[in-house]
Amino acid sequence: MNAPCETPTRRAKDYRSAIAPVWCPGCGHFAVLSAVTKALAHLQLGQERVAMVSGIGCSSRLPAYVETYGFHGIHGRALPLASGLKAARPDLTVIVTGGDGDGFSIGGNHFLHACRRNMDLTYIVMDNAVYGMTKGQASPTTEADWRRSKLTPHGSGLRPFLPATIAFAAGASFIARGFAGDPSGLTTLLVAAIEHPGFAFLQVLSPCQTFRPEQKDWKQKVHASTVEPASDPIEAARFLQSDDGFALGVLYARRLPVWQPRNQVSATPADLEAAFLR
Amino acid sequence: MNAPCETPTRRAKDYRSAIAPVWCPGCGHFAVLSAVTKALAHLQLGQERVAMVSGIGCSSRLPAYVETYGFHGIHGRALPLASGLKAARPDLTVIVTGGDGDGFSIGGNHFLHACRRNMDLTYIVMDNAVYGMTKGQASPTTEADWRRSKLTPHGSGLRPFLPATIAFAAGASFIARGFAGDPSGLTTLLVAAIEHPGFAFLQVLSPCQTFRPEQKDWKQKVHASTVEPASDPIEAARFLQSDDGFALGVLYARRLPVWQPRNQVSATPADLEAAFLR
Amino acid sequence: MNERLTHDPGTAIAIIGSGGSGAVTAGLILLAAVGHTGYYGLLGRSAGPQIRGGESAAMLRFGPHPVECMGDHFDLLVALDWDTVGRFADELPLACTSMILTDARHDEVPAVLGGHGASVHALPWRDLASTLPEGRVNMVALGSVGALLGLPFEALEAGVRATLGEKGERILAPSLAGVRAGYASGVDLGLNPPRVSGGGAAAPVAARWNLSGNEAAGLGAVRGGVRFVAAYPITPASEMLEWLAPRLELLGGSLLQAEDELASVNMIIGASFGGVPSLTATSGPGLSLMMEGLGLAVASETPVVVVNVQRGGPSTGIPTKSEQSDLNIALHGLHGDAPHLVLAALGIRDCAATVEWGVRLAEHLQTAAIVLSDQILGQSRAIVDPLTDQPFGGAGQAPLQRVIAPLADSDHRRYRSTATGISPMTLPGMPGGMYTADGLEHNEAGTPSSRAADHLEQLEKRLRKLTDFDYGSAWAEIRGEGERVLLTWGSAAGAVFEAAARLRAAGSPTKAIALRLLAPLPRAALLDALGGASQILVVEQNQGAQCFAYLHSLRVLPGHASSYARPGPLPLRPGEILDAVERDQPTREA
Amino acid sequence: MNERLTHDPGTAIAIIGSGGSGAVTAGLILLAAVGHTGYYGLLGRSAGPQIRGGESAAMLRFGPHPVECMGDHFDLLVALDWDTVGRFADELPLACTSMILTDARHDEVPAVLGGHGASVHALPWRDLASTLPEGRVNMVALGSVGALLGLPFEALEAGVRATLGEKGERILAPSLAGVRAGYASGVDLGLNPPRVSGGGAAAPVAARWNLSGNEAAGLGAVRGGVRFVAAYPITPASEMLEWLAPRLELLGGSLLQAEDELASVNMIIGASFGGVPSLTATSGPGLSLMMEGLGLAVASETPVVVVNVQRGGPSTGIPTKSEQSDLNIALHGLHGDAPHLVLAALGIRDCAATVEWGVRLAEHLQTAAIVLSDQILGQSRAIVDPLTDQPFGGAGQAPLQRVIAPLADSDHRRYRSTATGISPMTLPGMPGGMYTADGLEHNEAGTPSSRAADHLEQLEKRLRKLTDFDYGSAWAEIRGEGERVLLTWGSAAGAVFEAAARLRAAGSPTKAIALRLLAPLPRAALLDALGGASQILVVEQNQGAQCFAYLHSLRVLPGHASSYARPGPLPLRPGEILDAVERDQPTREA
Ligand SMILES: Cc1ncc(C[n+]2csc(CCOP(=O)(O)OP(=O)(O)O)c2C)c(N)n1
Ligand SMILES: Cc1ncc(C[n+]2csc(CCOP(=O)(O)OP(=O)(O)O)c2C)c(N)n1
Ligand code: SF4
Ligand code: SF4
Ligand SMILES: [Mg+2]
Ligand SMILES: [Mg+2]
Repeated sequence: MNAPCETPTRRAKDYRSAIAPVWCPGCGHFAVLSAVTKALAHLQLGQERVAMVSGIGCSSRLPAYVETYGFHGIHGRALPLASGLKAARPDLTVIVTGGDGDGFSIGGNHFLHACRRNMDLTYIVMDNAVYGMTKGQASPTTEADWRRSKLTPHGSGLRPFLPATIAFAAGASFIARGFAGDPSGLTTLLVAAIEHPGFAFLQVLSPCQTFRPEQKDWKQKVHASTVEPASDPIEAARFLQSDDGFALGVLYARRLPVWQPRNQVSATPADLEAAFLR
Repeated sequence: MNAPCETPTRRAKDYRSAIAPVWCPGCGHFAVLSAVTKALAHLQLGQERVAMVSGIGCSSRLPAYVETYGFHGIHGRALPLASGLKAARPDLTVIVTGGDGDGFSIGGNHFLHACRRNMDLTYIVMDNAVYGMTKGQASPTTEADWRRSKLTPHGSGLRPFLPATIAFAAGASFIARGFAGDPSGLTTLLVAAIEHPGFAFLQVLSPCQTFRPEQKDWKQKVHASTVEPASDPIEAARFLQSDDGFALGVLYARRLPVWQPRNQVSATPADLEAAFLR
Repeated sequence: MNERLTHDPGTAIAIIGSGGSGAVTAGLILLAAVGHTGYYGLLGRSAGPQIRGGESAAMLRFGPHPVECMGDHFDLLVALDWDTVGRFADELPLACTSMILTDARHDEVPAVLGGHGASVHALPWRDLASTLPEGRVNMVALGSVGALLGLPFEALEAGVRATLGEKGERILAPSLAGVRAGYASGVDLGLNPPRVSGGGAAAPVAARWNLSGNEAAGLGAVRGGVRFVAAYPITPASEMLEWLAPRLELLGGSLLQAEDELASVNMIIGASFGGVPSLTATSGPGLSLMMEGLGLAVASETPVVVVNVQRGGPSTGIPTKSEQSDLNIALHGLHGDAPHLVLAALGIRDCAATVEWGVRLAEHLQTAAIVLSDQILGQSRAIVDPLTDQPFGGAGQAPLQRVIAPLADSDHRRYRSTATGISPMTLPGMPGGMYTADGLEHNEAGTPSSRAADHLEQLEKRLRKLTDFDYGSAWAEIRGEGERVLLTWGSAAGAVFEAAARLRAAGSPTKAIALRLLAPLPRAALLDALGGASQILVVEQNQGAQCFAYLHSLRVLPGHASSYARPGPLPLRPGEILDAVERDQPTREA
Repeated sequence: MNERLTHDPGTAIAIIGSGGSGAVTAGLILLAAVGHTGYYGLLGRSAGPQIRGGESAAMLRFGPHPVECMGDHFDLLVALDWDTVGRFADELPLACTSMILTDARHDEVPAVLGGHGASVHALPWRDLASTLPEGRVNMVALGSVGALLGLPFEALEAGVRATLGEKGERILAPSLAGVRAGYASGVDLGLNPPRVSGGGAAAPVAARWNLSGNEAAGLGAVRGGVRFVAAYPITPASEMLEWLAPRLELLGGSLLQAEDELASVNMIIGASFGGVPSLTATSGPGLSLMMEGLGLAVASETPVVVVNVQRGGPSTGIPTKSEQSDLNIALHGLHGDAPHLVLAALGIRDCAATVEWGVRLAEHLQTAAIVLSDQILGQSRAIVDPLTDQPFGGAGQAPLQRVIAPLADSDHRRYRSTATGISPMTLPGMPGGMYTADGLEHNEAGTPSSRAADHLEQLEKRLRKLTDFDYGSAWAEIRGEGERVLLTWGSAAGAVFEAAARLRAAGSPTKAIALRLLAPLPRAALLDALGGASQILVVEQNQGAQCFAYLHSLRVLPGHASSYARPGPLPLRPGEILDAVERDQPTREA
């Protein structure tokens, strides 16, 4: 089949903007940026039809580095901003990016409700188990006994936040985990997430070179998820109970009703005014 | 064993303040108030050693009706307020009350993090699957197809928030469910929740007479949980997957490390000043 | 005091009862009935914290001219019962000419109401109602009041149908029967009620609207082009949202109930970034939670509108009662230097006009607009003249809307520092217009920058686009002329207009200025309007004299200006403003 | 300009380099070294948005008197490399008398710095460092600068030990070797550097503190009695929290890292309700999120303190740079009528004094206090005199603390309207004192009430307790006398004090007033201090002239007062204030 009019093929680098990242050398977020551009190229999405939305954090700087529309909002509020955009403009591909602090600490409530709402969004959390941008405090995914932040010198003492488990409990319809050290796997997952109709949550293990140098270990720890992407909730619940947090792949995927606005015009404001005449 | 000096026995009505509730006749919250006073009497807690903390909503009015210390705070923030109080005053029994809107919608993030933090608090959510105080909008626990709110005339379309499931995913150490129509069962659960060392979450099905009259059905729907209170996470996860939301009892209870402040004085401000002399 | 009453005071009636007594329903019917008869009218209501079973009261004032505020006292107090009157006795000022109508089987008039010398008349409503199948006391009382006022029965019947029609015949029939019975009994009561001056019908009925301020605000939103709303319920703003939800859908838009106000404000920012004019509505506590988001809208130059329906503050305050105490937060509640728009509706009808204008200004100026309404506007209903097509636009004026960048612009810089300060915008979907909106400081291209020159340029551009814009004459409503000026803002306008009219009628020239646009303040125009005033009194309903202080902060007021500020929850009445004018005089001349 | 320099300008040095070059470390050591020598000093730093690998600069000024601001230009610019200088060239004013020291192997001085006529001197730091094991360029450069300045080597050594001591001998030894090599090379460079006037040591070393404003604020908190802190990290407030976390524990208190600022402010309200003085720290975006909680503290009369370390605004703005643009939100950002305390620290040492005072006032007055600091105070370090025991309390003054109700009070009403407006408080655990704190309006007993009389009584009481309190003389720092007044607030004080001192030294009598207490404004005292001033210039670092407008709002300023307001991110310098004074003169006299 021939395309009616030829559009030039878009390459990954066409999706990269001219702005140089502020990230530290070796930061895992570089791999995520690269995977985003590759996934967009794979899907051949028009640059002007994509919007990248983020909050605040090292990870949240990503939209400026992508040559699409973007919104670098405020800390913790990327999901609502993106939800409003998608509700108003269902025609766009809306991708949300951010960090574990942005998404699970200050933004935790929106995460829960975005999972429930199941709008057709892709949500990438670059999880480094630390607040990078504010120089190394414990985040919700940090181990309870991590003592290198001066704010919590004995460790936070809090049970780590389990992103996949919470997303599942909140009703998310697509849950996946990738690793910045596995760029091609990451690209594949991203493509699947964007293609999923509904809210697709992708946790990316993305080491913080500067404040969590010990995360170099993650290379050894990650492993492919042994199970097929579960679509049965009971099975998924069982799997998540035994999850060590390092299984990579699509962990859960299921088609569920997608929140859609009802954008059909059937009246004018003047029609509404008539009802006041009484 | 004789008490060294006799303290008069406190009765349930001693815990009831003189203020008349603003609740509608028949509101489920009356039963919760009564259960609270009974549980306090059962435990013979000194009135001045108990603090009731709440947010905003019909349910959140409860502290004023209890003759203990209390704080009627702002919408959605009861848990952090109570957490600060408990951190500063570990000697007090701190009981948090509120509604499904207060706790799971605007307050959802604090709910997650309070579960993780596992401070020794009791959290009672009077769940009527509606915003009573603001006259009947859908709450997170409302059925997706409930159409009686003008704000969501086609229903919210959102998957209901599953309080027990979320609490479990977030790491809560005690999860129970009671029913306003079963006052003695409720009192028993409340006593267990208060006695639990750590964060004890008690969901109370508490019908809203005015905006959800159909909740009269709940009397028929509730049933005792058939399983023993699970303390094994795998078992609990399995149980929660099959939960219909109407099983009453302690659903999960486990001893986990409790967040405690380290209140041991070993220096004075002057000692700290000395470190600046350099 | 008597010379003040030369301004037609119309007729003021309070109908009270405990929750469930149907006092408010009776009031709604009466409003519709007077509207049907050709009068203008205003219906306020008072509610307590109870959801059900608390006190309830309907306060109606009607007459041949638009009614913009409650009067100084009620001519008629209709007590369906006395059970909860203690909770709102403050809100029921009576005079010696007032009449109290009560049921013959009721207790005496409670002492809390005492000391005014009003006459008391016991009527057999309850007995009458008991003779009817499903007879209701409120309907019988309504009928007898209608008769006393000299309203035609068809008007009452039309009022019942308009108000209860949706509930079906099973409710309608006994209601009408009750009204009829009361009407019949009332005609020959031999009382001498305060009939409306001028009497009879006044204008063709079809030309009037019957709506609440919250409904009007919703209408203004959609007239302004709003097609996306995200919101979290809160008293007293919820009815605006509930009016909008089904109607936005008919217009091809949508309303999303958010998990909280942090979400709702960010949702509308996202939707507006997508090109759809967007709005949210809230009240004080919710507005507090939106301030960070509004700062983002300002810095990223994304148009959004928040309608803030004020209630008693601070904190949770008095959710069901009115106050004008959120001016400070609306003007100054954003961190950093964050110039934005603040408007205030001057009446129920003006809720529509001002919200529409606010939406259009926000869209055109790419900023956040806060439109202040309040409980007394939002939850009161009025019979008003319909709004014209362009409430504030002259024929020659270009329509106020978003400025979109031409697709051909090869050097598109989203935050270009243009002469007007307005940078043409691109929308997602427009090829070649890609940019990243940002709340971080940035240069013209939108690239984050912490350099002083970029910061200065963007700060000045964001200020300039607001201060250099020509707002025309809609910034205030000005009535009358005189060396004395009563200056006010928002919902206090109604009482101030009436006070000024009464002063003029009494031969004391007085100008009333009600500010609709508060920020940026059209300083030159206001100075001009104030020019040479020998007495200036700034009237508002809050403790802190917030507007008075604000006007001073911009050096608008001369040293002899003074303030009449008093907090809620009682509505401002013209009489107290006249008293304040009198008190002000000697001090100023000393 | 020369006559202005009669005020001892000290010596100003900038050390710059790309991230990782060690510029800031060198600056810290130099500060400690001059402190050891007996000088006062101030060290500012500049950082970009990069976490690592960005630009970095240390700006040091020292001399025989306390150094309270950066000077008009640097005497010495030490460039460890030129890689990132473009990003902060704005922040490096040079004069023709300045010297630029650069490595002999470097490129030419970049053009962005050009046009000042400073002399350039290339030194062989890199070569020297390469001869040493683990030799570091910054240490060698530091040594040569120390020698140039005439600092004793022991002082440098002490500085190295104080700054790097914790890192152990493996770091210490090569660092010292580098400094030593540089020092030896520098002594005979034959240059004529700007040595400190007066020269030599000035005061006994032991009597001084070396601390940052954020550390000082932390100290002030614990001195004021704070034993509970809940907070969420944010630049540039985090270091205050990081200083407090381990130290609160030593004092028997605790710090809780909250999930967000909504949580942190409510946590401290809860802890304070429990009787423990409590505080949080944040910056603009976080403060925005706390406003609803602060309103609750005001309405429920629960003492809490927020230290807001301001950064460039609006929205995310410029997180790493300074500005004084959060005054508006601090004063007016609460919804409803919500009187509270607003204070501002006037310098690094004053961060301790003002936060301590803020805590004590909040406790005593049972309200919320916002203490404003900013990036330039918080993240700069200084050598200062230690704080005395009672920074603002006379011997006769009763200690400011919470007023606790006597246990015996049988008629305890939590919100009793006392003469002072302060209602004695009970704490959980006190038998018979049970009450429910509430943000809903309430009567004296704390029972929710929407009655006008209760609202008025409680509103007035919450205002009265603040306005009737005697704040003594700590409300401002006033220096000098003169018909010209430079009026300022917060961190702008340093530059204003210096500008005023220079004017006085030049024979032009000038008074400087720096406001420490902004709300409630001690109006009478300020009017008194301004009395008869013929020129008043209000100086502040923001776009909107926020303080100037505020002072007008309270009718404190005469018509001829004028404003010098300029946003960040560049620090205010005395010279630009002098220029503004000059520009102001002709206009005023015209
Ligand atoms: C309201 C608010 N609070 C706090 C901050 C400060 N802040 C900026 S980024 C950040 C955390 C970032 O952590 P994360 O989201 O994990 O991103 P990372 O830098 O690790 O990629 C914080 C606390 C802010 N900008 N706004
Ligand atoms: C910040 C803020 N937003 C909204 C509100 C309005 N509001 C008061 S109570 C409530 C919901 C109450 O629902 P729930 O917690 O379920 O309690 P219920 O009344 O059903 O017992 C809302 C939305 C508020 N007080 N504050
Ligand atoms: S601080 Fe950590 S997360 Fe941030 S850019 Fe550096 S390596 Fe990446
Ligand atoms: S509205 Fe519902 S929840 Fe509120 S008091 Fe009435 S019955 Fe109870
Ligand atoms: Mg992170
Ligand atoms: Mg509820």
